[in-house]
Formats: sequence, C-alpha cells, structure tokens
Amino acid sequence: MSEVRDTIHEKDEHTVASFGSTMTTFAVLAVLAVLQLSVGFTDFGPMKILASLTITGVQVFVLSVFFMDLRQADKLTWLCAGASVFWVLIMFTFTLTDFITRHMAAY
Amino acid sequence: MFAAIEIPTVPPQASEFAATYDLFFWYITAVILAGAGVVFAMLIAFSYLYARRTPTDRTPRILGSTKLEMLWTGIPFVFFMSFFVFGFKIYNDQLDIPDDAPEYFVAGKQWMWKMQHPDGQREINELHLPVCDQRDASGKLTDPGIKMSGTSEDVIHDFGIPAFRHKFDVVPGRTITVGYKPTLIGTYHIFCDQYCGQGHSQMVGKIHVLSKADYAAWKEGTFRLPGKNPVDGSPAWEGRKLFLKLQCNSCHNNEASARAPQLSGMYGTNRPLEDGKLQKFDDEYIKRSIRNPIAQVAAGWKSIMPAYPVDKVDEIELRNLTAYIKSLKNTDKLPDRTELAPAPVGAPVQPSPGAAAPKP
Amino acid sequence: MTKVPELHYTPQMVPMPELPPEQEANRLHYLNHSYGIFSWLLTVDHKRIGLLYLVSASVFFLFGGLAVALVRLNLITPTGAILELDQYNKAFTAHGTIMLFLFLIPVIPGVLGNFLVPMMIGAKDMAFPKLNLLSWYVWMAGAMFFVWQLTVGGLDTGWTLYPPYSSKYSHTNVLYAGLGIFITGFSSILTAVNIIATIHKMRCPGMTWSRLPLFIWAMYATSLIQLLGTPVIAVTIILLATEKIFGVGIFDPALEGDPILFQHMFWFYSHPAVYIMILPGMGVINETITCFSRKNIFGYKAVAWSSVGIAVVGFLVWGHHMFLAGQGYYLGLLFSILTMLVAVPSAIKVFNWSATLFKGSISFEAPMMYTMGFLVLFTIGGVTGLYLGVLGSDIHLHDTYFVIAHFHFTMVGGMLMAWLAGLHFWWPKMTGKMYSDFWSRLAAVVAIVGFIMTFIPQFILGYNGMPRRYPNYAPEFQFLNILSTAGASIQGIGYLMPLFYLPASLFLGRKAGGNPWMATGLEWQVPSPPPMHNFDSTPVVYFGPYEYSMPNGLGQLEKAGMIFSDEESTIAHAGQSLPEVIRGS
Amino acid sequence: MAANTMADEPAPVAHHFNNMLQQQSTVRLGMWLFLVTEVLFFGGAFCAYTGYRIWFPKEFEAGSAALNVGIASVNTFLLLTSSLTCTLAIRSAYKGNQFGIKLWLLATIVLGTVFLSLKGREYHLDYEEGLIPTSKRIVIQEEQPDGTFISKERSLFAENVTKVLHKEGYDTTGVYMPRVQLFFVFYYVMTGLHVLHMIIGIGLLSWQLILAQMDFFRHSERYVYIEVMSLYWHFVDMVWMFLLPLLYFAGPHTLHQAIEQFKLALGIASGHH
Repeated sequence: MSEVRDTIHEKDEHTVASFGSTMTTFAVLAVLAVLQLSVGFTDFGPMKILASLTITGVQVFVLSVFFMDLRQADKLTWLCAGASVFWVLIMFTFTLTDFITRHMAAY
Repeated sequence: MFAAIEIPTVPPQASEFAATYDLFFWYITAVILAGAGVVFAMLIAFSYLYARRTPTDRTPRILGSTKLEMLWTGIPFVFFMSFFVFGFKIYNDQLDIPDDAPEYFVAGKQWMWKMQHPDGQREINELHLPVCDQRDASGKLTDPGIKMSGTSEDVIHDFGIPAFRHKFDVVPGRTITVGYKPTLIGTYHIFCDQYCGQGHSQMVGKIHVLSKADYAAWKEGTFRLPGKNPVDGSPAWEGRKLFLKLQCNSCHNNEASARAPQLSGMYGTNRPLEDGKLQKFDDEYIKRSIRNPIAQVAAGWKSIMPAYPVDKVDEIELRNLTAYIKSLKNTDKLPDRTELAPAPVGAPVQPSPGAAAPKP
Repeated sequence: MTKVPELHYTPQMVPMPELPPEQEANRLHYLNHSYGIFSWLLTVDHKRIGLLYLVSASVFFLFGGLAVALVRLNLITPTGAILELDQYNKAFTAHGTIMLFLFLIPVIPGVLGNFLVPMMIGAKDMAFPKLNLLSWYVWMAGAMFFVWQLTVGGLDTGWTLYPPYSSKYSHTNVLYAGLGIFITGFSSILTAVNIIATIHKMRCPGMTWSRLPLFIWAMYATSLIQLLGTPVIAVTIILLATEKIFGVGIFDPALEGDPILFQHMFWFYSHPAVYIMILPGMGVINETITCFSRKNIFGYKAVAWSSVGIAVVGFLVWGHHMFLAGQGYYLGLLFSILTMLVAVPSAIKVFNWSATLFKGSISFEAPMMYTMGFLVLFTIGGVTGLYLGVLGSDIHLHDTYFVIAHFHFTMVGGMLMAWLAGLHFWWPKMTGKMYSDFWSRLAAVVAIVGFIMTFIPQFILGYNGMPRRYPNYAPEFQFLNILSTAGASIQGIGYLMPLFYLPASLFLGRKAGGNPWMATGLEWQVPSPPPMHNFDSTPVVYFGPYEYSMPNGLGQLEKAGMIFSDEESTIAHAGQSLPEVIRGS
Repeated sequence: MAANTMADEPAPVAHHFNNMLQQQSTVRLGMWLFLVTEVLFFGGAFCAYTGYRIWFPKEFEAGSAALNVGIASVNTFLLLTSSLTCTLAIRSAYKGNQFGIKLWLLATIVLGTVFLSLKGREYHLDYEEGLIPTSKRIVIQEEQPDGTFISKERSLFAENVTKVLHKEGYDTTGVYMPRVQLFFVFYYVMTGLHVLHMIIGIGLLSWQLILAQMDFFRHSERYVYIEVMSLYWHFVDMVWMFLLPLLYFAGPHTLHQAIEQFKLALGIASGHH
C-alpha cells in the first residue's frame, strides 16, 4: 500500500548541470554583459534604452533558465516565474497608462 | 437640542447634474434591492422550510446546477454592465463644459477655501454663484453654467458640494476644471472630502446660489472699494499690480537696455527657444516660465530670471500674472522700469515724492 | 478508528468522548504534551502557533475597538463631545491601522489558517514550521511599532498615509507606523509562502484539488494576494520614508514628484488587501453553511474558482479608489469596467451559498447564526459597493460616510462575522470544550442587531454628504450620528460577550468530543484537542469534502470521507458507487 | 572520498515530511515563492522610476551622465562571476565534494565583498562630488552685466551636479535640477536596496559556509539548501542586470570616461579633467 499512502506532492526531481554546460552558460552571459557595456558606451539616441533592455531580457532569461534551473523545473516553478512577471506587468501597464494619458484628459 | 429633531433624508437637488445623478442613484438602488431581495427571500424561506425537524433528517445530494449558475452569473453581469454604461455616460456629460462658461477659481490650503470670481473678486470659504435659468422652449437648460478650476497650495483637498452631487480632488501642482449648472436658489454646504490634517472638518464653507439680479446686486454691494483707486478688479489688473510689485518691469520693459524679452503682443505666437525649437506662447508656457524660467529660455536671452515658487507667487497670483501678460497687445507698452507699484487700496492716492512704494 | 456517534445531539447534549473517561483523561494531545511558557513561545507546532495568533489578535481587536469607542462617542455632538480635533484624527487612524494590519489581515490566516490548513489536508504540520513561528514573532515585532507609536503621540494621517500630507505636513509618527506596516507585511508574506507550499506539497493521499475543502481554496487565494501585493506596499513605504527623512521629493509636487503615483502604488496593495481580509471569511462560510445544513456545497467548482478569480481580478481594479483623485480619464474608464467584473464572482458565491440551504436540514447553533449574519450583511455590503465602483455614482459618494458604511458592511458584517462563525465552529476542536449554547446565540443576535443599527444610518449620512474623518459636522447630521453611536455600543456588547463565555467554557464547558457538529472535514475525525502530530497515521481520502448526505448515514460517511488505521475497510469502500447525483436539475 | 560513502546513507527527513524528494521540492518551492515577492518588491521601485523617466527623460539622462560607470562596469563582471561560483558550489554539494563546496562558497563571498567595497567607494566619490540629494540651499554671488554682484539663493545639490556635469562636458541648458535630484533619489534608493540584498545574500553564503565547515553537507541530498540560497543570489545578480542600463547607461558615456573613472576610484587617476 506504500504507493497509495505516499502523500501528494508535485514532484520535481533535479540533477545538476554538467561542468561544461555551466561554463557555457557563464560564457554566454559574459558575452552579453560585454555587449551590454558596448551598447552603453555608444550613442544610439532613443534606440539605446530599447537595445540595452533587450540585452537585459536575454541575460535574465539565460540566467533564470540555466543557472536558476528553470530548465528542469516543473510547471509550478514556471508558474511562479510567470506570475511574478505577469503581476509586475499589471502594475506597469496601469500606472504608466496614467503617466502617459493623464495630460490628455484627467478628471 | 432634541426639541426639533432634524433627520436628513434626501439632500436638495441644486444643480442640473444633481437631477441626473439622483435618477441614476435610484436606478442602481432599485436593481440592487431587487437582487438582494432575491437572496434574502431564499435565506428566509429556506431557513423556515428546511429547519431541522428530526435529528436524523436525510438530505438530497445536490452538487449544483450549471444552468442556475449560468443564470446568476449572467443576469448580475448584464445589470452591472448597465450600471457601468449609464454611470460612464453621466460622468462623461458632466465633464464637457461649455467654453463660454465664466471661469471661477478655487485654491485649497490648510484649512480654508480661497475662491476667485472671473472678474478677480475674491472670497474665503464662501462662493456666490448666479443661478442658471435660461431655458429653451423644450425646457432644456441653455445657460452655460460656470467653470470651476481648482488647485491646492499644500496637501490634497477635495472640493465637494453635496447639493450639486459633485466633488473633485484639488491636487497641488495641478489645475483641474469642472462645470456646475446651479438650478436651485439657496445656500448649501461646501465640504473638504479628502483628509487634509487637523482642521479637515473646519475646512467647510457655504455656496450661495443667487438669482441673476441678486448676484449683480451682490457684486455692486461688495465691489465698490474705498478711495478713488481706479480698480477694475479683473485678474489682468491684479496681475499688472503684481507685475510691478515683483518688479518684473525692471527687466521686462520697453527700454533699449531691457534685459528680458518683450512680452506685449506675444500671446498666441510661436517663439524660438535657445535650443532652436518653436514654442507656442500660451498660458502653460507663461506659467512654466514664471515657476521655472530656465526650463525654456527664449532665443537670444540669458536665463537670469529668478524662479517664483508657490511661496513667492501663489496659484491665484500666478493666474493673474498670466492674465495680464495675455492681455498685452502689441500697441500697449509695458510699464517702464521707473514706474512703481500703485499704492495699496485705502492708502493716500498720490504718494509724496519722498515715500517709496511699498515693497513686498 | 474514530467512532462517530449517531445523530442524536444538540450542543446541550453532545455525545460523550469516544475513549473511556480514564483513558481520555490521560490522553496526550497538543495542549498537554508539555507545559511552561517556553513550550509555547518556542513551539513549532502549527496548532499552538495558531493559538498564539488567537491571543494576540484578540488583544489588538480590543485596542481597535477602544479607539473606535472614542470616535463614536465624540460624534454624539456636532462640535465633538470628548476629543480635540487632532485627538480625534489620531483615534480614527489608530482604529484603522490596528484593525487592518493587526486584526483583519492576520486573524483568519494566522489563527484558523495555521490551525486548520495542515489538518484539513491531512498533513502533520506546515511545510516550514520554524518559519511559521518566525512569522508570528515578526508580526509581533511590527505590532509593537504600532503600539509604540501610539504611546509616543500617535499617528494622524489616516491609514491611507497620502502624501504630501504624510510626508511633509504631518508631524506625527509616520515613520514608526510605516515601519510597523513594513514588518507586519513581511510576516504576512512568510505566512503566505508557508501556506501555499503546504497546500502544494503536503496533501495526504487522495486529497486532490477537487477534494480540497473550500476553506483551503480560499486560504490559497488569500496567500496568493499576500505574496503578490505586500511587497509593493513595502517598497512604497520605503519611498515615502525616504522622502520624509531626507526631505527630498518623490511624491511631493513642490519637488517635481507626483502624489498620485503614491496612491497607485498604495492601492495596488491595499485594494487586493481587502480581499486578503474577506476571502478567508468566505472560506469559513463554506465550511459552516454546509455543516449546519447537512448539504454538499452548491457548485463546488464555481465557488472554488471564484475565489481564485477574485484574487486575480482584484489586482486590476485598484484605481476605483482614485476616480476623483486626478488620475487619467481613460484609466478611470478602464478601472470602472474591471470593477464591475470583480463584482461578479462575489455575487456567484452569495447565490451558491443561499442555494446550498435548499432542501437542507438546517440547525441554528451559534456558528450558523453568525453565518446567516454574514450572508445578509455581506450581501448588503457587496451591492452598496457597486455605487462606488461606477464612475458616475462615485462622484457624490466618494469619501463620505457611504463609503464607511459600505466597507464596514463587508469588513465587519462580512469578515468579522465569518471570523466569529469560524471561532465558534472550531473552538470545540481547538480546546475540546463546548461553550454555552444560549450565550453564544445571544451574542450573535446582539452583535448583528447592533451592527445594522450602527451602519444603516451611515448610508443615509453619506448620501446626504457627510464626509468621512470629520470630528465636527453639520448639525442636521446629529440625530443619525447618535443613532449610529447607540448601535455601536450594542454591537460592542455583542463582541465582548464571547470574551467571557469562551474562556469560561474551558473550565465549565462539557467535553465536546471529536466531532460535535457531525462535520465531514478531516480535522473532525481526530479526537479534540487533536494529538501532537494531528494524525496517528496518514489519512487517505476517497470522496469530496462535503458528503453530508450519503445514504445510510454517517456510518458510511465516515468511511467515505476519511479512513484511519484499518486500510481494508478503506479499500473496500473505495470502489463503492456513490448514490445518484442530482446535477443540472 | 569519505564524503561519498557517507552520502550513501540516506539523510534524515524532517518529521512532517514523508520522504526526501518531498522535502527537497518543498524547500525549493518555498524559495521560489519568496523570490516572487522579491520581484514585485523591486518591480514597484522600477515602476515609479519608469513613470518619472517618461515624464523627465532629459533630466534623468543628465543625472545618469553624472554617475561613475567605471565601477559599475567592473562590478557587473564581479557579480556575474559570483553567480558562476555559487552554481559550482551546488555542483560540488551534489557530488558530495566537501572541499569544492567550501572553495566555491568562499569564492562567491569574496567576489560579493569586493563588489560591495567598490560600491562603497563609488558612494564615497559621489559624496565627495556632493551628489547627495538635499533640501539645503546656498547663497552665491552672481555677476551682473553691469559688473555689479547680486547674491542669489540656489539649491546646493543643483550647484554641485551642474559642476560635475560641466566637468564631464555635459550641456546643462534647460535641465531642471530638482528633477535631476529626483533621479538621484531613485539612484540611491534602488542601488541601496540592491546593496542591502547583497549583504543579506553574503550572510546566507557565510551561514552555508559554516554549515559546510560543520560537515552538514555530508548527505549530498542537502545540496538543495545551497541551491535555494543560490537562487536568491542569482536573483540579486538579475536585479543588477536591470539597474545597469536603467541607472548608469541612461545617459551618454564613453569607454575612455569609464576607464578614467575607474582609475580615479582606485586612486590612480591620471589627470581626470
């Protein structure tokens, strides 16, 4: 009956990444960081912020998927990551809507 | 105290909006009473019918009914949406204000309301308004009513008039404009509805809606000032006095050595700025240039003008200065730098040569 | 196996405990396995921590009540009967902050959540017992800051702390209070982490998501909000404190800041926070209403998902607190329509609860009285909320007593009633003793009557335009205010009565037995007070949480719901076909 | 490899768990849930920042131009490397390599500390340049065209930041200083919170190091504790990835300038003017 009596928990069994892949991840991140700096040191005008934030996005993705092991995480963990991003987006969307549209018409 | 117990039931409908509002209010009330009535009826009926008779009552195993749940998801939703639509409509209507409506001004500060009439007449905690009574054949109100612009000098306040079913937050650093169409002659409350500190509950006033004739008479009664000062009381005039008091004319003048740009005849034109852009010379630009001169410096001039924050020039004075600069036509000269501020109301009219003009 | 007695009972004649008295007397349970102050202050047992919360939350409830007593007394005369202006401001601020941050938010997750979540899902303890204790200490630390700022002169900004008043013009203890909010917030985050982890990872065999008691669903939704909302108020407080301490502008328009930004960030937390307060209450109602009407909940899925729905949509409507604050026109439009959406799930719940009573066998012990109170008052509170969520109708009612009446109907009429219902429902389980039936019913009636008398007049006051937070008011409002104060004092008596008969029951009360209400929840299938680790052996669940109407009575019910030591009978009943289900009638 | 043989015997499971897998996944979930709140926490600050940046782009770029990007650039790589080392620490724990655990944890702590000390140096430089938001006002003598002097009251901060910007050769016409001050408030609040999180992170790392010293990780199943701690550390790194472009690179900078500033920070400045 041990099968029956095993409590319910969403299983997520992890192993650690191989030394090679860890170093590869690091290399990728380092390259991105260099890219980030070079963007920072050149003048793209308004495009600069877009470019640098895109790079940041990629960095964060790589870091969370490989270093933070979302790679082998279960749905629940992805849900956590997703939810946090989603709720930050909610906050940004509404608040910034106000900042952008308030001058057009406000009560 | 209890001799004549006064029980407020419905506040007076003193404005056009109040009538619309109450219609909407009672519509919602009717709907929710019906809705809540259904629930209460269920509760009472079931509590009576199905009260436990014997300790061993059997109960049927009812898990729910998709149909019913759809029903009581759908019906409330429809009504809620009707609330939203109706509510949005009246909200929207009270937001479009006729352009020809005269603009009154209110500035909140801890803990008083400073009001100003379009012609510069000021009041504290009281506001006299003319009633709107021009109606067309269909009985629809054709009076433009009044504009009410509000801002605050310190914290957030809220200018509320229950009899008009209306209120709006007055926020420091911003001016918000709403419209009233008072329809019922009488005296009503002004409340501050946004908590603003110790004197919050003292920040109340009265709004007097007068017939047009009375309004004019009231003006007459309070408007003639002692002494022979030719005060016309308009914001522009108030602004001119301020212009001299602050000695704007020591730089903004018509002399060859003027250290600041010409102001007359500028309103509405596009002026080049030092960063090469063109800037429309409008109210906003004037106000900004007084509060924060170096933000947009006119081409060809050094930014030597000091900034005038709210403690130097309060909101109403800022508005008056703007009105004055607005009023300057190409033809009229700016006061030259030797001209002094006029003596205050009530002071000897011809200042003796020795006496310097009162400095702020 | 726990033997469930036959149905012949009323709370006056609760069946004797299952074990023979001499064994029962020296049975080890969570209350008597160790004694001494440290066995409580250093315990990691979720049940004892629950009681720690119970004691402290009740004390703070008294504080808050005291503050509002001053407020109501002062409002007897139009010019303020007993308090100076700023004393009044401090009194209502104290009432607001204490009731919200030290009572409404922590009480049900802290007490019932801690005590019941592991038991209801068949776990031995919370996922992180030490963290659980820590969060109580953190909460107490935060609470101490509130108490401290009260003793050194109080706070006069209102619980909303709007700048620039709070940051620049108020010279009261904004910083201490802010620190208090920050720290208690941290504690509620820890509790939320604990509860979510427990629900996800510690459920006993057979306890699938569709078999979770609805209280668990509600707690899950609540913790979700605490997790996602609280950090934002934390950072907002930090920004406010920075502005206040260093005199630099963040929200101060004189220094290029934007006061409305604060309101956005504040309400991003504080609007969902009202769902933090009400959702656990809804969860309790699910348990009591099914038990006292001997019925399955009507529409399990709808009720469960409406909790989650409220939690999510609740984050999309904060701007309806700011319709008149000068926020963008289009934003107001958006928030108004979303507010209409969030009203729907609550409506669904109310209808489902009422329908649950249909064809039930309803008995009216104290928990059910409070539940009925909840249904009536919360309905009124809910529908009056519609006025305030609609752009047009909010213009007149915004910041008047109408708002006060509305949210007291939901917070007190809803949440507090639910809390008392829950407390009375699970008190026998927590203490093993049954309180006086008469006094408990009386208290419920008194509280509900007093409540209605207090807050109905305030609706009229609000519609007539009496603004909130006014120590002095226009004379024509006096009569209704006196009425309201009178009601408040009756209400107060109603809330004080449990303070006497509940503790008294510890000494005078009859033994409650394992399952005095004949309830189906897992927590009821162990003797009360429960053993140290809740269950001697991991229970196995085969049916839904509310099988009150199984054929041939509780004999089968008990096998149906929860099985203990002998697995054979479990397995035997596992395959058995359920009686027919009336669905889509 | 004594560690391995010891790792073979199963680790004791906490009383309220059924098995090690359940315990591990619960611990992991707990940390992830906590990180969700952390994201919202910083999200709030970033939201406020973005709003003002939309309103005052010019001033925010000016403010950013006055920052020391040299230190920031170096710090970026320090933090990145520390992420690598603490990942390697997990690996060693998983493999039951006790020495590896201590080595990599120590490396991470050292990198973190260097980051903090550089950051401290940066704050110190800002302080010396007077880039501290304040409500202080000073009176300055200003020469008029006609040669006379009149005294004017100016904000201390405005004067200092103008000086710095002119030194950097940045044109401050039309830049409204109170808004620049707003930028600096956000700069200090956000980096301050980040620093605070790093200090906590280093605390966690040191705690793990002590545990390792006490041979707590002899059961390789316990690698999960290092893992969740590293999750937190990675998150702190992630925050920095946003701070860098939003605060430091909002305004114009050049590599040369960065190098000069870094030299200045180390006190080996070569005529930085």
